[in-house]
Amino acid sequence: MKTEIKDHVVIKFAGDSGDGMQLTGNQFTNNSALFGNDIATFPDFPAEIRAPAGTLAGVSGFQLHFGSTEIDTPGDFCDVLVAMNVAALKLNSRYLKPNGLIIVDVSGFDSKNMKLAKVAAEQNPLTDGSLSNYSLKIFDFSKLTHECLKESGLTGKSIDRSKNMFVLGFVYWLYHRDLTSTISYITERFAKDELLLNANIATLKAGYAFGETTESMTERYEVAPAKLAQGQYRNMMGNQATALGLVAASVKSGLSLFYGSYPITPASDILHDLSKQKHFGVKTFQAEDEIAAVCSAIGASFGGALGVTGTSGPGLALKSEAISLAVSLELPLVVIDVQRAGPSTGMPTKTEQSDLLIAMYGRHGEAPLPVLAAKSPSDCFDTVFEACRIALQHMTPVIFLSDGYIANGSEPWQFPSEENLPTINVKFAEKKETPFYPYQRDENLVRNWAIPGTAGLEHRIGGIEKEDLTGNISYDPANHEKMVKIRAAKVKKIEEDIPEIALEFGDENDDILLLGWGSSYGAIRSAVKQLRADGFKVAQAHLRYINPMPKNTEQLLRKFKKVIVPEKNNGQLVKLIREQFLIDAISYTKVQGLPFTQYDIVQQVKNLH
Amino acid sequence: MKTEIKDHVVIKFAGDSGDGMQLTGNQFTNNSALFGNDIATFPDFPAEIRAPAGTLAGVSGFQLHFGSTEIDTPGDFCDVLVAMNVAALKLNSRYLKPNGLIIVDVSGFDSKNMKLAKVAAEQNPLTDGSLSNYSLKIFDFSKLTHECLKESGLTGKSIDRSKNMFVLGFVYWLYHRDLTSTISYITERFAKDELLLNANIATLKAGYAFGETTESMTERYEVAPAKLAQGQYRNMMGNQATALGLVAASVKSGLSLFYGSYPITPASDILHDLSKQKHFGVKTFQAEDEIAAVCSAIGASFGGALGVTGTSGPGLALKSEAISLAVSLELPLVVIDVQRAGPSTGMPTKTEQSDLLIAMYGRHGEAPLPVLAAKSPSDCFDTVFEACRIALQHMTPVIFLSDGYIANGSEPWQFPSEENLPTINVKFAEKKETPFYPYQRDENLVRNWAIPGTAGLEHRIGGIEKEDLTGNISYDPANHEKMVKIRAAKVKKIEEDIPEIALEFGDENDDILLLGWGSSYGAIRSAVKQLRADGFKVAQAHLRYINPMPKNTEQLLRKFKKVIVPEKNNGQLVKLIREQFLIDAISYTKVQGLPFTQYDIVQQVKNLH
Amino acid sequence: MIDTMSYTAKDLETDQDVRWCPSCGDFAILKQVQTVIPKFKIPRENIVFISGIGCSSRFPYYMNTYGMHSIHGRGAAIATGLKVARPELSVWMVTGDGDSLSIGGNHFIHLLRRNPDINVLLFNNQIYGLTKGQYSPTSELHKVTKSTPFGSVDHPFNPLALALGADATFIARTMDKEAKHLQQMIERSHVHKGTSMLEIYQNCNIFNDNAFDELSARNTRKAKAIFVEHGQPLIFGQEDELGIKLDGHKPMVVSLKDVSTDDLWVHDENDLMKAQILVRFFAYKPGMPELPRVFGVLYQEERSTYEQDVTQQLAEVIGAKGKGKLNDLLKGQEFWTV
Amino acid sequence: MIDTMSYTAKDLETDQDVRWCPSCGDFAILKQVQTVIPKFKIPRENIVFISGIGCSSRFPYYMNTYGMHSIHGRGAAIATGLKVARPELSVWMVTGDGDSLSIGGNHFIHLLRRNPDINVLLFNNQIYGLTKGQYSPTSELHKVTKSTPFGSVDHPFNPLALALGADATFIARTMDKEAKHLQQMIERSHVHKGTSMLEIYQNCNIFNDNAFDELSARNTRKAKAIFVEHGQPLIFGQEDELGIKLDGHKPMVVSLKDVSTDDLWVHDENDLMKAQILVRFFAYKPGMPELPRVFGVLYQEERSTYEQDVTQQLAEVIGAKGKGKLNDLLKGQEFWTV
Ligand SMILES: Cc1ncc(C[n+]2csc(CCOP(=O)(O)OP(=O)(O)O)c2C)c(N)n1
Ligand SMILES: Cc1ncc(C[n+]2csc(CCOP(=O)(O)OP(=O)(O)O)c2C)c(N)n1
Ligand code: SF4
Ligand code: SF4
Ligand SMILES: [Mg+2]
Ligand SMILES: [Mg+2]
Repeated sequence: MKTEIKDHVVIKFAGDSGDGMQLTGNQFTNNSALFGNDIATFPDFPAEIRAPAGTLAGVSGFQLHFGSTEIDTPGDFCDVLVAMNVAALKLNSRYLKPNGLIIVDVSGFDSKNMKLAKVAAEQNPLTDGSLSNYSLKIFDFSKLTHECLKESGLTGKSIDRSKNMFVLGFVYWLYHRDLTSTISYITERFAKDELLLNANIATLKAGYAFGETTESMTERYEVAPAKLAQGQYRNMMGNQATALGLVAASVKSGLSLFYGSYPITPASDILHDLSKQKHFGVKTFQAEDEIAAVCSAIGASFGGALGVTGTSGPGLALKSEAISLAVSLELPLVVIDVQRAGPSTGMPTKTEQSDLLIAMYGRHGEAPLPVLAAKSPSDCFDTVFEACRIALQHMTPVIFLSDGYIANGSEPWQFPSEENLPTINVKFAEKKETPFYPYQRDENLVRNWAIPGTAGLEHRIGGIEKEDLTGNISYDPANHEKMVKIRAAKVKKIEEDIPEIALEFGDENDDILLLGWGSSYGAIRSAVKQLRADGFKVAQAHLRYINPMPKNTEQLLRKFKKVIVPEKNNGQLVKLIREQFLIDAISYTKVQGLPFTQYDIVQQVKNLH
Repeated sequence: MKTEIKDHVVIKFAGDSGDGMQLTGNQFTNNSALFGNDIATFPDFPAEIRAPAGTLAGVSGFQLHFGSTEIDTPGDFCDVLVAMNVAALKLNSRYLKPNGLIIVDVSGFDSKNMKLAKVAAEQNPLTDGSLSNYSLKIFDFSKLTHECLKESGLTGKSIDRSKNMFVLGFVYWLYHRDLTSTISYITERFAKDELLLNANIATLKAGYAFGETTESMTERYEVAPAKLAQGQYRNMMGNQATALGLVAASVKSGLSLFYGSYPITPASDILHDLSKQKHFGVKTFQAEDEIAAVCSAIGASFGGALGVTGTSGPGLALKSEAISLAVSLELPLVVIDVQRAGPSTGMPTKTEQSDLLIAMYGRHGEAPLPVLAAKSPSDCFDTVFEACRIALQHMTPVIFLSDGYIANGSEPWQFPSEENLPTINVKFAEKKETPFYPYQRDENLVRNWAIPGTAGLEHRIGGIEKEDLTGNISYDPANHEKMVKIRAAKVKKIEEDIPEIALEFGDENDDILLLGWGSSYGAIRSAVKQLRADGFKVAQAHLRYINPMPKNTEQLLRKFKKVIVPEKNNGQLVKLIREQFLIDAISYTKVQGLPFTQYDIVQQVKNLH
Repeated sequence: MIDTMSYTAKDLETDQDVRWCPSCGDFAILKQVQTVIPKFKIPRENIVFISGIGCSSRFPYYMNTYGMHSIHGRGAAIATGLKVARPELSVWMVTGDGDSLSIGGNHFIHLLRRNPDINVLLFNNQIYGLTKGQYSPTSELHKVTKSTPFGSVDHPFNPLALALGADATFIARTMDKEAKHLQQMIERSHVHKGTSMLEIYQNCNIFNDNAFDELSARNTRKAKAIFVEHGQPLIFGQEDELGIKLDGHKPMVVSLKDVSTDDLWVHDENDLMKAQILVRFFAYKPGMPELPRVFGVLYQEERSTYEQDVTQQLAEVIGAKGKGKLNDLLKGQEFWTV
Repeated sequence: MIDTMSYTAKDLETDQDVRWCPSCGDFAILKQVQTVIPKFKIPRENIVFISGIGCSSRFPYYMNTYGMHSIHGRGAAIATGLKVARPELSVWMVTGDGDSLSIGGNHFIHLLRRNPDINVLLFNNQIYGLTKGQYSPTSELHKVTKSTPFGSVDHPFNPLALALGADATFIARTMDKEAKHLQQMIERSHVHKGTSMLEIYQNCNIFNDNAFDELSARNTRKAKAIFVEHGQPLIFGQEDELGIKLDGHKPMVVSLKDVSTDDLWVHDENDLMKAQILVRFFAYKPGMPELPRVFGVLYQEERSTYEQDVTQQLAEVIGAKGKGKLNDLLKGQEFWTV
């Protein structure tokens, strides 16, 4: 059989929520990562816990882009679609490349499934010719799995649940893959149930073997390992990286980590991950609500811990008042917002970047604070680590923005070692001969951090305006103005402590700058690559530090004829750019609860010409 | 005795919180108003309920500017300072005009008071010559009052409490005033206590008589009535006007008013005032917190009432999440924010305009809503009425911004009659033959308002993204984008329904435009008058509608070489102007918890030259 | 108007697909609510269901009445505003153990003390369903969940004890699996004037399956659960062989072989002191005998409703002052003419 | 360290002017707290006072210890975070009836159920002091205040009943005017391991003067108030002539002429059922005899504290897994080398 070598492939596993497509996708992802491909993933699951089987609402998908080249996004269109039922096919066929490969499980196309997916009998896509532009491969994975497991001793229902392993084995065959990583996974997962363990391994192998024997397939593929920088890698999801980054900041600052949080999609996994890290001294506190969550973190911070709280949009709104307190107290605090589509409850499982302005301005009074945003799953690690550093070294609450897309997406991560991570120097105030002033400041306008338990430094702080130096309550007009200016200047001064912004791509002779922030990084990057290949003079810059922005931001922006700001919102960063620099930046937005595609951005730039 | 005619006079009554200076000031204000002067007042009381008597923190002041000319502000500097103790004098003498008149009660300058005010014995201002540039009149009001009331049967403490009536009587004499208004006030107030009634009237008259007989005074003054437009007037404070405006909107829309609120300075008086209006069918609900307050109003609104909630900064922050719900539901709701100095608890009794950006952007997701701000105490009536109209006719939450300065300040108000107020047309959806869609829209993109109790229109709404028309839950990407754009367009379209912005002063040939919003109106106005008199080509424009801004705003702004935006914050409206119009507007700020003075602004403009 | 009062369970269904997991206890509750409400003869358009956020809070979308699916924890406050504004409506609040006892705890206790005539259906599955399985304030101690891999250390609320502590005027408990009893309790909630707090044990078969099994399983239910009725003695046990007696203020389990039914604790819904003991059957405190979980109306008290008092106060003021005239208000007491 | 443990009341004063109204009950409480704390021999630097917002919440500024004057209603949540992060600190929370029972109600009940070792001093003046006199959730029905010119229609909370409903492990009541008793109760709060909920009746002489007069006035106090002590019979009356007896689960007032002290209700702090009755002496419900208001420790229970359990769980996990190594965590289980 012929084997075609491909640079990169986009594959989407789609089926009913009960079909185990997330697991299948994750296994293929890990396998590809271990194999050495560069990857990017995009899991896309229904809002419902268990949406009715077979319906459109119940479709769960997992898209993976893997390659021997650099991979920036999960891919706009798929090379391969695995569709376990008619609903999955109906929803996803539009994202297939021309001549793409469709692998379907025909057992998901019976009349019951057709009805559930609201497809009329005469419009069965497998037979109505509508898929003639694709390469359609139809198998009865259900029957094949049952055959394989008929002696297994499992119930019919359990056997059905192994079907995804058959499919996975088959796709492994298709890409010449080794089964080891998945076999170890199964072995660990079902350590306590030998029946299931054996059944799953058997099915996986049967799927692979079926590939060897089936005659419907005429081609296999190979995607070579990517030329990644030398080092050790692992596959990393955004929320996972965020949790790791916090633990790392705790270790490198020598402070114990306190994480106060109230569950909310898509931020809950950070709480889940951290609650496993008790052997790092991590204290997780599932609060009664978001207000208690942030307040508990402020309390911990007052006590000298690294106080962190995490949530999504609705929770950030609720925390506003307390964050304003932290601004006034000048205590370190990291507030994580894993953004989702709003307003209000919005679309909790869908991604968006629409909390930038509330992060900037969503507090009463003059309450400025630093805002940072991560650009990719693994970048969550570095960015949240940096957020902790800034919070601790500048005695300020910091908002760290992630979003549903990178929170659940994954990519290979060249992880650092403890030794290579910078130390976060934190010094608590100590008793000296001179009188102690809690609001005495250093050259960065950073005040003293004195923690309970330190004899001689007893003091009181609070949310009423305080006298400079002493922290005592003060209603003096001049003092208030001074304090407002100091708090603003303190945040502004952080620009001295962060790197300048540099072009990610292109140079200053280009015409157009695409300026992004947060998770649109990958899509912009891939679009810029394509545009440049197509002869457009387009460069890319990306903001991790949104407040304050790097010192040279204006200077860089002014080099370009046009600045385009793509955002998954209705235009938010663009407001900051326009206001701060009076640059007529152009907003390009997408507000669909979906990440940008490369195509989206390429088209937008081309339309400008 | 000589009587000098004055155009306008600034008088400040200052004393210990226990000295009744607010009452004295209010009485003089009402008297002046009834007399026909134009007026502006600025009460300034301590943060503490009862700050320790005699201390600087305990000083309570009431400043009144009254005149036969147009009065825009309570005045930068005083012509007359009445100081009941040394602390009051110490804090206020700096605000006196050169040669100003100081009237002191010497009983407040004994050694005890000197100590409490932290004034060394040798620095007694009455004797150390430091007041030589002023006209200093020293009386023992305490002794005089005691003499007057020695037979009254009152205790010494009660007699002390009448001292302010003596002073008031004396000042009435000084300005040739009639005692009637205060005598009626006393008669009503002490209707149930004849002893006090008689004592207070006696003291008031004694104070007046003392003026006639004392030889220390060589001059009296007269300030003629102002040439106000014909009509009926009353003295009006901002919070009071807000409450009235809400009742008026309720009457003129035919909807019953529901006011859900949680007490907070300086907004509580709106709750207090409304709770007296039960005979207008007004339901006030003192909620357990601000979240319950706004949510109860949303519930009432869903039921077809005019749902309103009021608070100050910390409460607005807490309401963010629920306001975002109201945006998503597209229900009418008026949110009142009487701003105070922040961040956090800040300075609750001090004024500020620093909640503009949280009003604009303080919600997660894309959640635009109209924002209006009142410019003066009586303008609170018109502006909150307008906020109700927009909320009801455009099915949207509206934020109405007032602040501590105008909330407690007062001015004469030419009040309208019910007949002259516009009707607010509200039509609830009715059962028709066609299917009912809660999110069907009219040409202004305004949806149907169908209220429970209407047979045949049963429907469900919620905070999850909804399908256009039906309001059913929808996760469809294109629908989400559509809804986000519709909600934004709906708010933007309100610009068709509001007046254009016009110059308050000056014309388009001037060089500089002072663009204000909210309560800085009066100070800017008076500054522009002076600047123009001094030959500067300065005009004034003022924004009541901040979101959306009047359609012609940019056009107007572009007419001027320079646009200066004075704000009592660290620069907020200026951000919107810069961002929306890319106009290099100059920010002029004051963040002292105090209103602008005319001088502040005049200087700022002169410094530009 | 008459016709809007005669409708069937079917008429209360909406065109929306019900999006709970197959076999979720929520289905049973929805069904009983739809079955029993038509009996009350309330015009359908006067019924409003308000909820917060959670699996349970999806409820309004499936009821063909007026409804609002609001935000997490705030249903009580929204319902209160609605009821005060429109006292004639029949207002129902659907909530979960997280929605009402975690984030919504404050509104919940204030709702109960104020006592507007709102019927609260609290679906207690002792877990956060919608966010996929974290422990809730009613989860048992040491529970292993996504957010407590080593077991929770939070002492759980006893929801009915909390409600009683907040001076609730009606507290009752039932279960998703007890169709008849559920119907009765819904009806009692409706009939009670004031806030009716009905706790419904609800099985979340995905994240907390079988949490209430021993209370419903054939072979344990009669020993573990006791169904109380006003005026009836407290009898339970697989063979109805056990009773509960009050020894002073202490409840004790007795065998009906030894003790006559006449000497048993007779349930008195209106006895607050007894109700305070009944709610504590829950806790199995050390030193207390093992007592069955109580189902039924544990306590009920007559107290004027919040909206009644509000409405009456308005009427009184109007009675005293006359209906407000806007012109008088605008003019105020001290005005002058130029 | 020793010297930071021997300090006097004077050493606990700060250089800030105390800004309460002259004669406010808060002064007395401040004084007793400053008087009694030095006796505990806690290093001064280990003491932290956390408050919300309200007149009472100014308290930390007057205590020369660590302190935070936070935001309205959130003291409980901040204190919980602090105590979990730093279990060795002595954490005190000062709050008002509005701060803890209105806006802070949710944190308050969750604090009590979780039971960290925090001492709550709830200054109950039955009014909002700082915002100048609106009714609070403990104000009596029909109260005329700034926000209720025609009288309030809100049924008030019974704070100790609410606390008990939230499974508090320590509830006690005292009064600003009872210096000795106040001291004792502060000491008991300190000694109790777990959340100590001490309700202190506090006179707001500006906005709610004399609210507790009959409980402290010479000629009524002994008839209206009863001071309970563990193991002692419930005796009260101007001449100590009355007692309280339990008739089954019902309390009744008896004359000591008729009934021997031996037959009286003997106070048992650890009896939850009795405590549930005691907290209801408050309500003077129709059908209940008029009973005196109870002062003292009404209930106390041993339950492990939240921070203990958190700390222990950490220790157990470390015991089982060893202390975490960052490099292992960074590397994870599945990694590869390029
Ligand atoms: C402000 C806010 N915080 C958190 C969430 C996430 N959230 C949604 S439902 C829920 C809890 C659900 O538990 P419960 O109320 O018991 O309802 P169930 O799903 O079990 O029926 C949470 C934490 C949210 N939607 N909004
Ligand atoms: C978020 C917020 N809402 C409202 C307020 C206004 N406020 C300050 S203290 C207070 C209530 C005070 O009453 P209480 O807690 O009983 O304390 P007291 O003054 O009586 O001691 C209120 C409503 C505030 N500061 N913050
Ligand atoms: S997660 Fe649990 S509660 Fe939610 S729908 Fe599924 S079974 Fe029901
Ligand atoms: S207002 Fe009341 S509680 Fe507040 S300080 Fe004054 S007397 Fe005390
Ligand atoms: Mg639940
Ligand atoms: Mg109070």
